[in-house]
Amino acid sequence: IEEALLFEVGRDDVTGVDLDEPAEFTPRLGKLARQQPIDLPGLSEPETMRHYVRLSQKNYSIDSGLYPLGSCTMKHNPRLNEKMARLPGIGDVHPLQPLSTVGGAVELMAELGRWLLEMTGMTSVALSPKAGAHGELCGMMAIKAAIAAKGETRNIVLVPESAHGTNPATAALIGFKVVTVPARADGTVDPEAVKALLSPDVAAIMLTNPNTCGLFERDVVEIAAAIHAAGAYFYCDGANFNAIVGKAKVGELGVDAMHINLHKTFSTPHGGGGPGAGPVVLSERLAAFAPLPFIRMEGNDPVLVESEAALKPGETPFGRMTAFHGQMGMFVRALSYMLSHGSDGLQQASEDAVLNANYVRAGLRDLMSQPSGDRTCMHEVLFDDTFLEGSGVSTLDFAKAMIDEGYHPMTMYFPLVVHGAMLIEPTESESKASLDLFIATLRDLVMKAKAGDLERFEQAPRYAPRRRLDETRAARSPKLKWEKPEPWAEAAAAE
Amino acid sequence: IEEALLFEVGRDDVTGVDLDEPAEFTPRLGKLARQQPIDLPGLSEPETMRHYVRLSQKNYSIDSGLYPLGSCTMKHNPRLNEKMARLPGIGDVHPLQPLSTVGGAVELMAELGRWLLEMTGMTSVALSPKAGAHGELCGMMAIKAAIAAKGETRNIVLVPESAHGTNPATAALIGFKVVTVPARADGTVDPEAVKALLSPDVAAIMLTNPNTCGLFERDVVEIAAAIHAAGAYFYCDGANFNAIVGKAKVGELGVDAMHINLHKTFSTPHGGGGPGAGPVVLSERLAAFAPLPFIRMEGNDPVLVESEAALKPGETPFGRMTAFHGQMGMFVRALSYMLSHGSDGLQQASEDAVLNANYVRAGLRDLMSQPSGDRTCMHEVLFDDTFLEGSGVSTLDFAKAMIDEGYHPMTMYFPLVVHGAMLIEPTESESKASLDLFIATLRDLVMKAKAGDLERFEQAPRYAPRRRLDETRAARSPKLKWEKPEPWAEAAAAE
Amino acid sequence: MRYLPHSDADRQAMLAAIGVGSIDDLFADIPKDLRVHGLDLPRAAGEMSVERTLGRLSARNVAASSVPFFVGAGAYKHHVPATVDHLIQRSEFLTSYTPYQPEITQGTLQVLFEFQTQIAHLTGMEVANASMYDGSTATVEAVLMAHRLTKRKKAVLSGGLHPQYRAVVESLSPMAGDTVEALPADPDATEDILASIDAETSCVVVQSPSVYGHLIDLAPIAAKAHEVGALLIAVFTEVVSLGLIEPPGAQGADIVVGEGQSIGNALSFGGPYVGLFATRQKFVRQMPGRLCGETVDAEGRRGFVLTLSTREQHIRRDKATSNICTNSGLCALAFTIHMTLLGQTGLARLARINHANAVKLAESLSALPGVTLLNDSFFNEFTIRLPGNAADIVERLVAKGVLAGVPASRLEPGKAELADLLIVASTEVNSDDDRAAFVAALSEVLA
Amino acid sequence: MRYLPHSDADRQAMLAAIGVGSIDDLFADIPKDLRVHGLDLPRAAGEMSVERTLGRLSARNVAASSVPFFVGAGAYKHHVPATVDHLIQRSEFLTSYTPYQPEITQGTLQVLFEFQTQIAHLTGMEVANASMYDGSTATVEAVLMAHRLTKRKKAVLSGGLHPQYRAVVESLSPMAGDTVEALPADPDATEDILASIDAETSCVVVQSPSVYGHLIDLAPIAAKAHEVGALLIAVFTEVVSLGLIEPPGAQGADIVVGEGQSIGNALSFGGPYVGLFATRQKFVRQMPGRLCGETVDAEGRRGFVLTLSTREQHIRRDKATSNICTNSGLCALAFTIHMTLLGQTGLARLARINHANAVKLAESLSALPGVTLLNDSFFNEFTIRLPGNAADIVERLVAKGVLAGVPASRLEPGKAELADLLIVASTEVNSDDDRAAFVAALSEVLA
Repeated sequence: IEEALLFEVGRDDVTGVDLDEPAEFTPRLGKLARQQPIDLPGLSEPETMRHYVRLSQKNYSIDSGLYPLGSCTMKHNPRLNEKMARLPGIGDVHPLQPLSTVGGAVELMAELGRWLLEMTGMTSVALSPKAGAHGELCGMMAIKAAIAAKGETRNIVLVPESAHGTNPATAALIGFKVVTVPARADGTVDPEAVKALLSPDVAAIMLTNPNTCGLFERDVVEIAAAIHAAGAYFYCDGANFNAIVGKAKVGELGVDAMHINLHKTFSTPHGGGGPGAGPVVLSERLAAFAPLPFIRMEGNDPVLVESEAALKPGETPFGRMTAFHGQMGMFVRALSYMLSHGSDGLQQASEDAVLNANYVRAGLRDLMSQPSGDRTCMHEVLFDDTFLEGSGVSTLDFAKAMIDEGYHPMTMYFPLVVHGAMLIEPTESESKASLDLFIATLRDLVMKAKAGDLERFEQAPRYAPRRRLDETRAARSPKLKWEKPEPWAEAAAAE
Repeated sequence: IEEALLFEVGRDDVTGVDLDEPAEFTPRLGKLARQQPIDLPGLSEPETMRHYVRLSQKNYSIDSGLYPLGSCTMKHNPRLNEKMARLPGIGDVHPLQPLSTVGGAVELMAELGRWLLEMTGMTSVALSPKAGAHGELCGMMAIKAAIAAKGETRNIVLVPESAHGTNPATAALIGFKVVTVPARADGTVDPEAVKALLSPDVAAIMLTNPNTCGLFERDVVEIAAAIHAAGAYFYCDGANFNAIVGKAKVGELGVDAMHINLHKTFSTPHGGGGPGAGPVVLSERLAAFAPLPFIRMEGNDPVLVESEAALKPGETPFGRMTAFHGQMGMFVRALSYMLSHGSDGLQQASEDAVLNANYVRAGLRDLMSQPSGDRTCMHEVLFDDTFLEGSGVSTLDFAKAMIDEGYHPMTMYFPLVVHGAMLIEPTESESKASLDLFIATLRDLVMKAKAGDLERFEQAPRYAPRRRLDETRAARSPKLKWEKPEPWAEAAAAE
Repeated sequence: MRYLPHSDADRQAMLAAIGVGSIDDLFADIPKDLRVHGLDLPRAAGEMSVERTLGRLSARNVAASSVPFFVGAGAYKHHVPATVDHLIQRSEFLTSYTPYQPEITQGTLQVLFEFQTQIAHLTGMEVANASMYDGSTATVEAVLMAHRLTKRKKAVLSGGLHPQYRAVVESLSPMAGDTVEALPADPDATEDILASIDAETSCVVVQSPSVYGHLIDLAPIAAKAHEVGALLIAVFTEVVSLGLIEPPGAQGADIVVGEGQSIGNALSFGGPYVGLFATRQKFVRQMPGRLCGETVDAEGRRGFVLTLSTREQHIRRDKATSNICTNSGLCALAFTIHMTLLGQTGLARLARINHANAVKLAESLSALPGVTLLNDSFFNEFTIRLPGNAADIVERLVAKGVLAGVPASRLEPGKAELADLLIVASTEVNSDDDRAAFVAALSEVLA
Repeated sequence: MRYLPHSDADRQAMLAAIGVGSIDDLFADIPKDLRVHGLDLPRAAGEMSVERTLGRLSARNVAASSVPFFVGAGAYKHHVPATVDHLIQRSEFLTSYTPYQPEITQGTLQVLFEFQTQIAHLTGMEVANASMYDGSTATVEAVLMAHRLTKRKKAVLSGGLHPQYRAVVESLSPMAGDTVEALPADPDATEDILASIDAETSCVVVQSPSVYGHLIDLAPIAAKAHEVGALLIAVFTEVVSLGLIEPPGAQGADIVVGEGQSIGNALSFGGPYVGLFATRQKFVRQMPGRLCGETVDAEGRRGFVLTLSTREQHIRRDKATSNICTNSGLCALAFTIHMTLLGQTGLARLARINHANAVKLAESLSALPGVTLLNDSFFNEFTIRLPGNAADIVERLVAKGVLAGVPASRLEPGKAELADLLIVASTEVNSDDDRAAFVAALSEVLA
């Protein structure tokens, strides 16, 4: 069933909000009163409801099926957290209310910080970054500020081949030069390769651990030591933190800064692409550079420090990442998730996530190919397209065929170090029954691919709201908003 | 995508609710402590969420499409009403809390009653009936009590052919003998036919107005007068009250009792089959017999009268319909709906409902057949199957074919007085664009039927979660609960 | 008006298509002198305004969650997981119609099938229906069903039956031509109901736990009833009790009815709730209410339909087993989801917590001077005798911020022998602090 | 643990299938001495317990709806229809992933396309992206974009720009090697920004309404900027203002950024909000953030995809236009739904109500002795000079149950000349009673 654009069905004089016109008054708009028409049609409430319900029905979601998205961690989103975010004293509080009226909000931020620091073994936390990439930026800005504070001019950041794209983008954004660290055959980083690149110009390394191949970097301590010995900093991409919560503390691995994707590790909902939240934990070496605002503990009392005027000696924030205090709505969801799990549940969640990934690996290892051989993985398992060789089926085809089986595709062609990569992260939310069905489905697909049932793959998806979309056309002549059809087009359409 | 029964995927030792075991204590269960296993498997929260989300996706709903259900009135359900029903002082209040702690709840009931009485022009209201049929029962019990109070023994209830099945069922339930009033050609009731059946044994007539053919009973006043002259009472089935709110008051038409389906007229959600709420308004002749509990106004103060001990002279309730005070959760939704509409909006809603039905009639009158000719209808339009004659397509086939076009079928084979009846009520919630699409779809189907495209109809639905289901099999050997498969069946299934 | 989609231009175009000049032409059948022009009611209001009006009413009530809360007697304050309330608000459940078109309502139907299975297992019965309005109306329907099955007309009601349930039976059953023998209120659980069962008796209606909280051994009553050809109708108002006490089915009940509000549903000042109704397979065709059954579709796939509708009013009209049309579908859904989350492990634990909390509270309260516990056995509710009028004491406890329970006189007004009795419930929502607050407040009031 | 599906039996079976003896074997890659055994944090808690903990924190804050509320300065208390919050909680929106697989995410994608169209129309610009984190980060991204477009490195910031927005630009932009010239705070709207625009200038950043509420005529600034080859970046923090004032696009802005929280989104103590970002067609390939575009599928049906991703980090890595990965999808959805409900008719009316309420309040407040209104023009927010320290007075008004506004010193601490300024906002949620309470309370405090 097709659903028109709201601009095609809305009418200029319809509104789904009843408001009384204000009594007569003298406007104070000067000469800037609007002259242009707004040109936004409205829908009544029932039309609005149906329009967006029907649109929603064209979406896949975690509540309706498994998302085997390596590195993206689509886990269960408890509705308790939604309820908590809507408590009047949480959702209905203004960031600039007098501080005397928001004691609970500040305490909540302090409590979230306490949990994050205990889980990571770090010294301080910057809560305000709005998303993972924003957290990366925050961490790298802290590093840049720390280097400047020492009077140094280091300008090189080492980034492994397997890194997320945000890592080099972030480094480049604030003027660092990105140098790539080659990967070992299994996708992990060789400390010798790092050491070979170290120089007095190296500011930092940005490393993901567990890495994007689903492996824990066994040599992380050695790498950290080498980085520190060279006077540089160790930035850890925390996208995969969810595999090791309660199992290892990054502070003890030598990390200086790491962002934490609250939507990955602590299950704030993805919402079709955000909002996220990316608090950054900092080691003692960087703690003083945490941006405004931050929470200072004075005895047991948390104090929200909003401005430079309120700083104490030794507090040298590099500035501010955003207006206000960060994603409170996400903080409360994450804290609700943490409180629910507790120390025991958080550890169990990490264990179940790793268990599930390995169970998928065990269920598919005889049919699919693993780039680094059949070894234990962390919370995600990586396959390459060797097993499709000669079948005429590409990784993309294979993934799209999953849609017809009722599954969202896994992460494809990432990490870049692996040919035709397929990265699967089931998360701890999936039951054994769910994984058994998933494995059976993938086994069936693999056999169909090997048997040369090309149509099933090249034509996929066939049972989705849309077949494959023409992305080239979209990019070549971008149509980024609805345009009223020209009269002739209307006429043609009417025929 | 298939969804297993929870009993097939649940496990005995899994629970989705975290509770701490109580500390040691001495039970006080005597010898009645449970010996039997409960035998109910559990699911974790993510499994539960997905199970019910996926089940929901097999349902049609008003939020996803039009329900042309004559006499059943599926209109927009505002989410404001859901929010109001969950206010802590509404949803989280116990029916037996001290009355000093529920002043707002009692005021809410009084306010709802005030609106209902003003809209109907009646004298008193019994709020407690739990659904429309329960309201009918309440009204008829009031009539029976009134007759008994007069020392009479009238035992006949007149019911027109076109009536809802609940009418005769209700009358029979409390010992009345049902006598059918034949319909005129257009489905309306002939006052002469009523008069011919009147006798000292007649207790009441049960009449639906507007009737189930979508027509306003033009002679209602004459019928009422004849009934009253015979010493009997006029029960009006209020299922179609939504057509005349703000246009006519049933009290002025001579009605003595009428239930109001809050879920039809005032949009409390159907919820897949309930809960409903069926307050009954009563004329002065029946007012004193309203059951407990009821609201007595003492000046401006509403008082909840719960028991016979609290009665004042002249209050002669016939008893009690239910424990507690009725469907407060529905009262608040209905009142929220009424307040939102106001007197002007309620009248406009009736007008738009009637406008929409006539618009559908106008759009289909040349292709489909109306049993009483092409005349103005109220809020629903009735077709018969004459137009399908010779096509080999039945009303049922036609309705099932609508499913494949993305629509819920209309009401079929009701009222019984019309052959192959199709009763369409679009409600005021549908936009012109929605109706245009609906009309176009039906026109297309009619033409396909007339063209003899039998497969499209006999095989319908083809694009639903299920094809037609074997209802005979279900009724012949009822399987009303899940049974664990026998070992041999399990073995067979495993093969 | 935000709920009405038409612009004025739309309306004009539609009138033109219909071929009438004005909207009034469509209402021509209503006699002119009876047409209403304007109601004496306020005009349309926006969301903010409605929220203020209803928010003001809400604020005049004391919410159960806001105070130490011990009110029960047929409705219970329990904690409902957020998942439940979220799921029942999904459009596809909330705004769906009765599943008469099974092809596009398999969601609702499968839920009902799961619900029926859960109720059958919980009660220890063979079949359950797809829900009733509530426990009290389910009870009177059970009585009428027993009359149909036994072709007798006398119901015997225990004095432990909730007085408002009794009133419902006493209101309807006699109008249907039947006799009701209701035993006197039985706060001490000492009645001899066996003596009232005779060859005229169609059914015996016994509540356990009784309205005063006593657990009643149903087996001897069932035995006596069966001996004379009568049926035992077992009633419960607290479904959580079934997690810890022997189910009525195992004690010989023929029909089991009860209130399901405790699982999944809000207090909501008395409704909507969800009536539970279970019986033996052989009685199924005399059962009231909707039933969902398993079958197959044209392709042989498992599917569900409403079935045995030849019992129902829309087919049988005046020969139907009941006039019931709607059920409590959405409340049943809430029940099913909450029960699925609990599972037997969670339900048993929940029941143990309830029982433990009630035991602790009963011990503390009955230790107060002048306070006597009437119950030997109970689940999460019990009755105490206070040294004074219970209603007055409850009111004084309100002033201290404690909602202490239901005075027996609220349910049985005008009976002096019950005036000093208080029915007290304690569930998992009561903390140690709540109980301490209650004991302290009562102690002060009685001082 | 309710969120973890496995029973212990499941875990054992899975370990056996994997072929390892224990879960620890799967963590063998973590060096033994670095493995953690237990965190110093509380153990798992049930829903009731979590609700109590967070409910206690919530209760320590004053909710905006619970008092007369006039706090703005970048975030605004508006009424959000219940439909909006319901819809964004639908599983298919809330728990859906970024729409990288367009075949099964057309819902999200069409919403983004509608959102982009709405923002373009509202701002009077040609194209808009699919949202940014918030208004402040959108502003710094606009500055960086201007630098890329002009190949210049100096940004000029108006003294009317929200000080925290300014701080965000001042933090990031210099690290990227650029220069920021920020004019002094401009509470009277008297600054001569034209004088600061020169041939080095990459962009001028002007907020209207300014943080002090003044409406700024952008046309002359645009003219001067364009004359020297610089770009005008127009900023707003109150999107509702666009219902009543001339859009920046019509005044010559090259990039328009702003905060969209007011429509559809809660205050939530500062986040998550939704950044709006619009520009001219010719600049689109230097735009940051996600873009949704229309295309067709293999059967020729209209469909939507994320497009121009060659700008983005996951393709371009260190050559990307921005490091942004997520956007504010769900907040954008809320915005789109609320705006759809409003339509231009509703938005214009909402804006008029806001303006009318602010005008009435400004008139009443400035009539108090010693209180001066600084604004000639304003929308729903203005600045008053008080006869005393504004922060102190606000605190005394808190004691009287009124949240009166934002002292300028909260945003610009340590500047004596701003110490007695108060920024006051009034929206549709303020009733006549609210305003009267504010005026009365202030009058008492000043007496």
